[in-house]
Amino acid sequence: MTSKTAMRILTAIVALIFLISWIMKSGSGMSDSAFTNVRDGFLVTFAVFLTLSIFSFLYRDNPFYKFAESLYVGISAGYWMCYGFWSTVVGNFVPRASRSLSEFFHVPYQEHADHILIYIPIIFGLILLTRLLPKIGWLSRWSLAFIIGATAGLNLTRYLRSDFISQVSNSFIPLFVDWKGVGDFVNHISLAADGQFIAILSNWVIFVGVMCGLVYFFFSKEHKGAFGVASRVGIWILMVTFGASFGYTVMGRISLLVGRITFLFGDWLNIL
Amino acid sequence: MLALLRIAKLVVFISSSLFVISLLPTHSVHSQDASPSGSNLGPITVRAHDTDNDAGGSVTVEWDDPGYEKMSGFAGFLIWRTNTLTGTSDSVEVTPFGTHSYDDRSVSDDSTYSYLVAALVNSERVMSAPSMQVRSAKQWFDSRLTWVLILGLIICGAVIYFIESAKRGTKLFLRRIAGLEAIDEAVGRATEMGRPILFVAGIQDMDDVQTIAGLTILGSIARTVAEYDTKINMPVRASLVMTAARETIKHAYVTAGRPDAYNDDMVHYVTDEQFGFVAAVDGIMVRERPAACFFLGAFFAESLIMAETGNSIGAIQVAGTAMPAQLPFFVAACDYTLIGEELFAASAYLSGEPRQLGSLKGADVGKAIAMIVILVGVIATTIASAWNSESMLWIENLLRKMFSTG
Amino acid sequence: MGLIISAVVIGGGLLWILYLSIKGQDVDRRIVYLFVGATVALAIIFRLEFGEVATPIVKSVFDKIENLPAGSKIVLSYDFDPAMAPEVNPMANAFIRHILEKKHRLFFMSLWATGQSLLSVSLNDVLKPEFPDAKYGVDYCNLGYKAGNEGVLNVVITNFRKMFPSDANGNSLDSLPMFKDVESLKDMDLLISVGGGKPGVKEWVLFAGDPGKIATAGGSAAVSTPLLYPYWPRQLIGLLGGTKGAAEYEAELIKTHPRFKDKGMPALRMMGPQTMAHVVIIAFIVIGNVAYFRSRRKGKQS
Amino acid sequence: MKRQIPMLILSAVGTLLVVSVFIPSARHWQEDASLYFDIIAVFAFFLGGGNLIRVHTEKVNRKSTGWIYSVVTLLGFGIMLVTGLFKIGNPNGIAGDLSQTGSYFQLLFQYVMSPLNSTMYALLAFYVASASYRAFRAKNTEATILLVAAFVILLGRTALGVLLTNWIPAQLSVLQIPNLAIWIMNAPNLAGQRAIMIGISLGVISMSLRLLLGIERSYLGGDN
Repeated sequence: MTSKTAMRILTAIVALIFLISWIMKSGSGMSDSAFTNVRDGFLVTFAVFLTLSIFSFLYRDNPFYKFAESLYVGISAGYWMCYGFWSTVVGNFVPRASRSLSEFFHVPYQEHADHILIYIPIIFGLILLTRLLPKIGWLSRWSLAFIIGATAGLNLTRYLRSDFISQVSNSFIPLFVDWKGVGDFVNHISLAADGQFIAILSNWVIFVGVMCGLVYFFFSKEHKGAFGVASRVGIWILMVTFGASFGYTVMGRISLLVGRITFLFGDWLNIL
Repeated sequence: MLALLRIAKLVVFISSSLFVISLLPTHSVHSQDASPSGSNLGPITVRAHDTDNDAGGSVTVEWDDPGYEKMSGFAGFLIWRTNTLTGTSDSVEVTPFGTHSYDDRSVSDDSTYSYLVAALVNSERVMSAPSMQVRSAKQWFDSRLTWVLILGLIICGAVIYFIESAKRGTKLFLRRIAGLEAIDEAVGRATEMGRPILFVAGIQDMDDVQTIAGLTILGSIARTVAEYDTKINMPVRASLVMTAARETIKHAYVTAGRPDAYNDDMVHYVTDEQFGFVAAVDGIMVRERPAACFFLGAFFAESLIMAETGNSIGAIQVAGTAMPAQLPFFVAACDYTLIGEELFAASAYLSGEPRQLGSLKGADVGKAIAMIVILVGVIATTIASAWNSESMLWIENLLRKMFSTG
Repeated sequence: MGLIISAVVIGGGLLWILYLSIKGQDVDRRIVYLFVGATVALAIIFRLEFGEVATPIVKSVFDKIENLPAGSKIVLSYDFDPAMAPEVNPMANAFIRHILEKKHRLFFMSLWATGQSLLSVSLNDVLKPEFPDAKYGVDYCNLGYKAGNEGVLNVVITNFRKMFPSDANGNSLDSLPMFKDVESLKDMDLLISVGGGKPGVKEWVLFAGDPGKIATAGGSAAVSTPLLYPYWPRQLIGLLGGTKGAAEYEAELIKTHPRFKDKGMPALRMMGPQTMAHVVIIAFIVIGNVAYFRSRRKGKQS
Repeated sequence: MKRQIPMLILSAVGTLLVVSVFIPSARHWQEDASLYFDIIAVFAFFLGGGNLIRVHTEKVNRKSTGWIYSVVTLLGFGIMLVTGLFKIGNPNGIAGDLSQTGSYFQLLFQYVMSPLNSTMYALLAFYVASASYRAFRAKNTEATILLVAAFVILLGRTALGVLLTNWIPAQLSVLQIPNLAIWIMNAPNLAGQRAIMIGISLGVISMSLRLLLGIERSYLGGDN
């Protein structure tokens, strides 16, 4: 029995299940018009089919997954292009460019907006399209230059303020928390989670961790001697960070799977 | 003539304030001093000045309330504005309990205004004396960002200084980055096995600096690919990235002397949908079976899907991203991972060009500055809080002011 | 019954894989997928629930409400939107049940516009059916939503009436008996903010709990919980993190107040498959290491 | 000429945007820049969409392997584009909101795109498990630290963690797994995140400067 015939049998079975589920789902439809029931019955069954096709990829690549993948690519590409058209072209450009178009699309025409400036991106957009003509295709580099220049300009100050400056100032932490002298510290010493010792230990670990982490990222200095030790501690701190955040996100991922399986058992087979 | 003008303005001003006062409901006028319900609280004092660090067109009104807002029946503060040139006056805003300042953004820079604030208590108005004349103006520099500018100049200055000094040929030590050395090995392996390499420059568009970092690394890899004549397959999630990537690869093929081997279809647009793109990339992996996979750019939750599928087909995987949340997945699933800053340093490493390597030394100076400042800050904070010394507290507050985002 | 079946199926399978690993064989990734899928499916079908044991960070909030004298005044603020609701709504409902069961006075409010509508859902689905004798204005009241984010807290910490002249239903605060000895937030015994965004638990700590020296507790979505950990235990007496935190509180609630046992504890039900899946992943990590050390030792011997 | 002008545009635009942060009246350039980016991106859609159609139609004409799936992609793309641009079935017609309930666009989104989206997302649960099984092995010190940190946090997320270490006395309560998990998140994890973020910010600054100074030119057809 070649894999070809096996595939055909499998497809037949899937089609059969699809049909049964369609009929069942249409039957149990609540809405009064028969057409909506049948349509919704089909749509729910189709959603289930797509879900199972994606899950089938876990076993191995197969025609069902290829179908689901190519459908997903086509539909989603169309989705985002419509989104781009309605939100950017009609939402942003038309109100600033022409009154008549604004009326046609029932979009509020912006009176005072500086109209000439809106044509800058238009020009760069048109220049970009010159890529389609091989002779002057190199002109499109001007648009790329505009975009890359804008990205570099915007991000330079944004990362300077939001990451560099705020993270440095967040690191100003006291190494001795509510300190009442060594005597008091010694006779209250304990590993209690909310104790003073642990609070102090945490701040020491944060301080040393940030310093060593930064040392690890040094490019132009030999990681040898004390510098090498600090860099080693730095990579260890980074490993704890990666291990901890990996473990922490596992729960979120599983709840996604719980959601899908509840959909399959609950909404489709309603055996829950 | 000038004096005449000034007298005219004065007359206008006096008449307008009289006009304003006469306009108000009569019985409240003489009650300006006598405050309601017998308590003899003093009048509200009002100050108005141009709103600082703005593009003009805004005046900040501040007032001190001797106690009217604590009285039962207090309904709010009425802000009353008089345009001293035109004499027109109108109420601007009623602010609730607890607010003692208001930015009036509906003024124009070329006329002067005077403000009154009235406490509304049981439908009576206790008027304040009119404030000094004020005119709004635009500032050319936002003084709150002075320290941000200074720090920016220091770091950028360091980077530029080392770029220039590298030009003069000073030799530069660079520590080994395993991930970058693995790139040549990975491309070589792909060539031997005659299988393509897969390159994904993140799933963000060209407005993310990590995507640009990915593309600059693509430039170096494409040169090796051009020399070995390996097949490269680059699915992209954004059309702009497609255009820039094609430009990068074409340039690499031209410099490698093989302009004819370049073909636009090496880079192809898939879809803008995050998970649609990942589904397609998985499909490419299991069908084309690339020998090496490169994930260099900004990634989100889908990073692990690609990395695990790539691992399942046995490809060498080099990943790099500056998204802290995704680094754990790449570290777990890929052979080599460029962590955060290493992604941005990669193109300088691979190009080996002195000036680019100089910029890395500049970034190291930035880290040295950060470490010194943190050290001083921590010491100051510790001593200030543990042994509450004034001088240390002053240093700590100075450092916090210097390192505030403004 | 379901527990036994899944224990046998999953447990048995894991032991078999452990046996394979001891022989130094690495298991194919599809087996791992099969186990994860089967575990979650079985846990959902048989509605497995596990006795969650409250961790100190959750227990401290529970004990605080449990040990407060009857009639204490507690604020519960709904600071979230429908997207976060599946994770944090169970916490809010558990708090409502516990506070009213202990006859405390419950003051509802919200810093998010969407919190207002989610609050009214909780009132109808949980408070009214389960506490028919709770009287509005005496046992609980709803101050509704006020715009202004932390600005609201700045005002309310000194004077409630100025920010909330009347409650959500329009009657003035003085007409509500429970408000007679309440001048500001400082008169409250406990502040609880449920949410995960901004304004949220952090703003309640910085603008109300700290300045007013008032005990503050929080409930937050899992993704924003790590950012709040540093406040515990000094500025936050306790914190419920994600579905796990909610499940621990629900388990503690059922243990001390069995009357709520059959009221349907969503978080506990959600934790069933989570715990099972986590156990399987932990098991695979252990097995993975066993396989690794066995193969290394075998490599050394040969 | 081909190379000077793009460099000029890039440095000029970048420098203006850096300066605009410090000049209040120029601050709106920041929003303008991102609006301009969106508009150019819409133009690029033609290139992207065009490429998608060309690649798949070519596959269909040449009947290369898997051409039937290209037909599916083209159909899906066409159907979605038509229903979206003309808002077919949308109760309020052309002025209606794009994803108005009842419109075919919304139906396709709800019954095709979102199940595919959430199922692809759900695959992560399987991949997290297989990655844990394969990656968390005590091969060297770094891998062991990675393993231990993940193990403690994973245990801390289940009741198992509490049961295992409930017996630890209050004096050592930080060693109880739930508290240890919180401590790991509070101290080492926080330190690592901070070091990475400071590093990233300096990486971005040095890279942006290289771009603005024209030292990084590979994408613009420079000759370095």
